[in-house]
Amino acid sequence: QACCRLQELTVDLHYEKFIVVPTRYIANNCEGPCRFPLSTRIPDYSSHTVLLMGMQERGAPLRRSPCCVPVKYSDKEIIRITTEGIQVTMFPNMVAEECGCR
Amino acid sequence: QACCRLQELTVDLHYEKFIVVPTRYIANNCEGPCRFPLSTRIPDYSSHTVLLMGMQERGAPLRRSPCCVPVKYSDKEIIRITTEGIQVTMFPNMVAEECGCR
Amino acid sequence: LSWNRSCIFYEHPHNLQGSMRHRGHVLGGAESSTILCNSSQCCFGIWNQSHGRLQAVMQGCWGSDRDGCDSPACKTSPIHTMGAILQRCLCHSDLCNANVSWLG
Amino acid sequence: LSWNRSCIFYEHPHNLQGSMRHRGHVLGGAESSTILCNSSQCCFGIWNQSHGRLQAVMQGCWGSDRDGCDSPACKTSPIHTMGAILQRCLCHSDLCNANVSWLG
Repeated sequence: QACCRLQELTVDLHYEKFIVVPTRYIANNCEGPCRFPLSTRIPDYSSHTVLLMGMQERGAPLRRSPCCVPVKYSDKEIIRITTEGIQVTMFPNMVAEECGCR
Repeated sequence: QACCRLQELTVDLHYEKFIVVPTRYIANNCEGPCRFPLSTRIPDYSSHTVLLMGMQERGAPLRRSPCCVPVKYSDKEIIRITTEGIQVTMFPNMVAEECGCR
Repeated sequence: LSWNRSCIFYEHPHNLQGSMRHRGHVLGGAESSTILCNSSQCCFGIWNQSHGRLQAVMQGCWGSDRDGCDSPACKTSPIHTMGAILQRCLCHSDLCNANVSWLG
Repeated sequence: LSWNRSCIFYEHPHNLQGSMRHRGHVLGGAESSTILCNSSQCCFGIWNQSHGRLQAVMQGCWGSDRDGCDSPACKTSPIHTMGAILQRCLCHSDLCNANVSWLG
């Protein structure tokens, strides 16, 4: 199985009651296991992650294993409805752009 | 069960061949489930996370569920050994300081 | 400019915060004009549906071709919110957002 | 200053990058001096072990009390790396890092 990496994921916004346009968009997701050696596989990891993974490798139990998550997002322009009317706005952190093990 | 939050975790550095001092430190970890409503439970989450969790609630399968991870780290001063000798250095991202659902 | 998508451009003067004008080059100064899109091939339209009639709220260029802009015609879907019914579409042919071609 | 932890301060002149001097106030200018710690109650020491002898490499204030500074005496643990054996300890009594009290 491949390591932690960005995968395309489309999110349906029909269920979001305040987003008028768009009705869907490509939000992406981060998927895949976090495994050694991180350095050659995943560009973004922290000393903290490396030390947690070292503990796991020695058999020390972790209550939360390192996880493949977005470490960089981009914004997205949406048109939403508010109590004030229709609003054009940049929504922050809408699209996963880079992944890392955290 | 409580939600995603910071928990104390001590990491043993005796196994790290290049860290001379300290031999252990409190690195912390982020633990607990990511569940709605995030706003009242977890200070740090993104629009992306909210939309992924919305998909899950509607029964749409995710290949990677939102995960409780460090979103802020602090550095730690260590003394390590390098090919040049003994070095005092600030190591980045050594201690988990804040958690979020990503 | 001949390769740019042309869309109808309209922004209702009331109850509107912000503008989609930055997504293209607006031709003419009339209330309803044409806009040449600068970053996509996609038009959008939003209408207020009330008593069986549709009133345009916003029309213009949408900034991305990847947000479900699959149809050449404006096939709307409704959103019931804040006591109103809005119809909205994305479409990818010239001036396709002038009128609703299929009401959702 | 009377409430500050006192530690031995020494930094070997060779093969050392950086300093732990910023963790306290160094008293006197001799090669081996005393330092009054400014942010912890913890002393540290690092020695090079070779042919059964220990040679000090660094001694001073450690910046945190939470890094396993549990013992009042300097009980070392060894680290075998880069072809050398280093002994290191943290301890929390005045001048406890002057000498190794228990060799690991």
